[in-house]
Amino acid sequence: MPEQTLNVFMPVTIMMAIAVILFVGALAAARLLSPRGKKTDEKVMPYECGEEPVGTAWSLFNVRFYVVGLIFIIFDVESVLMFPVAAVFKKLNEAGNGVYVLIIFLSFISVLLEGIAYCWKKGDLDWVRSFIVNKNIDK
Amino acid sequence: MISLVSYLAISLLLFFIGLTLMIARKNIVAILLGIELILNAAALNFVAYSRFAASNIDGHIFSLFVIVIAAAEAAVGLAIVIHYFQLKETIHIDEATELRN
Amino acid sequence: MNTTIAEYFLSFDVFRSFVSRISLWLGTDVTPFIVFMIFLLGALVITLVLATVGGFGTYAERKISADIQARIGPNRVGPYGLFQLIADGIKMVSKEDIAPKTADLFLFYLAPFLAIFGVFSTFAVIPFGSGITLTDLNVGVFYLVAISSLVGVGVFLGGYASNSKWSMLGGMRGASQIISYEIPVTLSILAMVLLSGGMSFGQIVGSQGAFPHQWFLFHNPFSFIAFFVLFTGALAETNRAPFDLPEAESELVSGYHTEYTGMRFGLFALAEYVEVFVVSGVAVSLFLGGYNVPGEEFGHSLAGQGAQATVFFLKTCALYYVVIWIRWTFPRLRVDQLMVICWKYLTPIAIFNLVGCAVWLVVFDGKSMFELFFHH
Amino acid sequence: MYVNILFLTSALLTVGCAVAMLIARNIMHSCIFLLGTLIGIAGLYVTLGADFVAVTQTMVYVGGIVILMLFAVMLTGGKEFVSRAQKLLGLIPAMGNKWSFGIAFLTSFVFVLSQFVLIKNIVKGVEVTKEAKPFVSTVEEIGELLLTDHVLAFELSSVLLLGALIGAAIIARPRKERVAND
Repeated sequence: MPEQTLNVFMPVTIMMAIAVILFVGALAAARLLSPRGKKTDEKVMPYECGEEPVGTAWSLFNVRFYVVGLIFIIFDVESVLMFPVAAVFKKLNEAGNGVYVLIIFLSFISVLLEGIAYCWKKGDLDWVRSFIVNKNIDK
Repeated sequence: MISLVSYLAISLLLFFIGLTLMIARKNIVAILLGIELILNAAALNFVAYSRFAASNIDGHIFSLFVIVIAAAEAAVGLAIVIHYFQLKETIHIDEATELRN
Repeated sequence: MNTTIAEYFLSFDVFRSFVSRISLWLGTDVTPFIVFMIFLLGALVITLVLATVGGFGTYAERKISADIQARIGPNRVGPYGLFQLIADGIKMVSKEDIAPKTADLFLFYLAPFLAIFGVFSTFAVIPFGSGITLTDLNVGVFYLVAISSLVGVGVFLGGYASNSKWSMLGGMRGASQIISYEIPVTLSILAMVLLSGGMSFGQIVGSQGAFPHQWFLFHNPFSFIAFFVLFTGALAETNRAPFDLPEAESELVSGYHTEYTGMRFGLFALAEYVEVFVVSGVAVSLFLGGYNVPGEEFGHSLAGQGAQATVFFLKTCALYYVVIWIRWTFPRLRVDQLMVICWKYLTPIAIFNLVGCAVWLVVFDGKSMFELFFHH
Repeated sequence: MYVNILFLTSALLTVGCAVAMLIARNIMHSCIFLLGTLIGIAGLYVTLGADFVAVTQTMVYVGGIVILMLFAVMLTGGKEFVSRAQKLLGLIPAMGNKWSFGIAFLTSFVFVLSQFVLIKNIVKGVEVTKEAKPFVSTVEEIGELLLTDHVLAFELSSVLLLGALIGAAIIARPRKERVAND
């Protein structure tokens, strides 16, 4: 492997800086060129197809969104742990340790599969079953 | 210029802020935010020590598992918060005084 | 083996001697400065090209949809309406910037930034050619997946901060859809990392070839399925039809960017169109041979780089066309179907592919189907 | 040079966002400042040469934990998005008891100080290298370590995550009584 320095990360930083500059620049241009009319009540009202909005939109949401996020984060973390193992899999296979790595990898994935099977069985993956009108929504 | 001490200082500051957040805030979600900060401070320390005071990268593995556990902790902690809110309709920590309903 | 665009240029003797002559003349070593300038110029050029491609995405979308629906489409501004994108840009800039009175202004202003930031940061690792990759990080594809998840936060915040019911619904839907479909996409990418033995784009593209039988798409049956899983997931992650529930026009007005006007809306739209190009590019690099052209010696020269970039752009634009084609062909899904497709079909299939690729790698020693059938 | 700039930017982002998190009045804003802090820490990891940990940090926290926190705030917020208007010195929202913030500040300061003294005495023997090591990508090394030295932790973490998934799903699952109410 050729010797590297941390400079390989420089384009990433430059790209992020460009994103910031682009954002600020575009908004500055818009600020300069765009008309700024009077902010009438109708103009700054949230759009609800012409009706006057009732209450705030920051009401309580159904908990199924959280359950989806929960399943997601567990799978996310497991895939993160699998990335370095997958990256060395081929090398170790060529060195003759393929079966050992495969067994470890498969046992890891089987636990992952248990998780998804559990959620499937309990109906957490269904969207409709857990549909409940939250009684807090009017408050 | 950048030495171990600079990383330890940042980590200490993070730990301090996290602890303050954890003690001062009365919102349970804010307390979980504080815990995340503290875990990050610890993980940063692991990597910093592994860079400056060790010849191997075991510290990276530790911080990897710290991140894993932080994810699991956040998932379960927030689930408890949401469940608690559904029972009591509040997430004020001082009102969470009962173990059972 | 180059890891950055600067190393590619410095691998030419002419350029190196030029740099050393300047260094002698100035009395100091200017190589770090030259490296920085190459990075900066490269980043600017790539940003410009991709932003233009994103702008042309809107034009292509309208033209192709018009073609599919037997209409004419934009034809007023310039020849064939080609300058429509400039006209759109001028319109975006000169519109009034309105925020709802009840909005959370800090988050309202931050949300488009997160979307732009998440998409533009990925440009640093996109492989346009073996030399014209800004940087070929060892964690390349992983970095791309990670940083583009910022878009999900941007979508959620855009919906939340507007304090409008349509936006809120769109934002919640969008965030949960983006994070859900990230799982099958990540698992499919993981299978390709497994087959190529590395996370850097150089490694992944380099272990494929210029001809279809060397592509990972036809490496084994599992990777063939994995491509379709990745493509479907990528459609959903970029909120493209038939997965455009977060901005379903007929249900949610315009979803999470209902309340956004002028340039802020323009930035959201730009991020969305550019992201489609980025995920098409990723699919091309992972499965369709990427920038590979026949002939290794040729590939290293400047002309070869041009050819590689052309090949990459052609494949990506073809995939882009398919994305638009799908949008105007399939009806939109219901939200419950969306979740069922992700968690009950795509994710188990992706895990099956991953296991299949791992077993294939061990059993057949990493050979592809064609090598097994034709090289005995 | 580049490393120094990156370090300074990341450190400023980290600490600045952490402080902003502390004094933000709105819990939603606190979550977003947490995002800034975490990205700053990822930058610090990069300056330490830990590329894989940096990207993992971005992936798990930005894509996962922060979104989960935002969801949780949405699900529990409503009237308590903004803290009550009690503030210390007119600046720092105390969210509840006025004095709790000051006491917390003091307590954590004393705690951190005592820990600092303790650790300083313990870690005297650690040798610290000063010279810059060349950057070597850590991905392969981490992969091999996960398969050899830390294989038990690797396998157990999957079990831990399974436990977390099942436990949290049981806790967070919408209960049946609620269906009957509506």
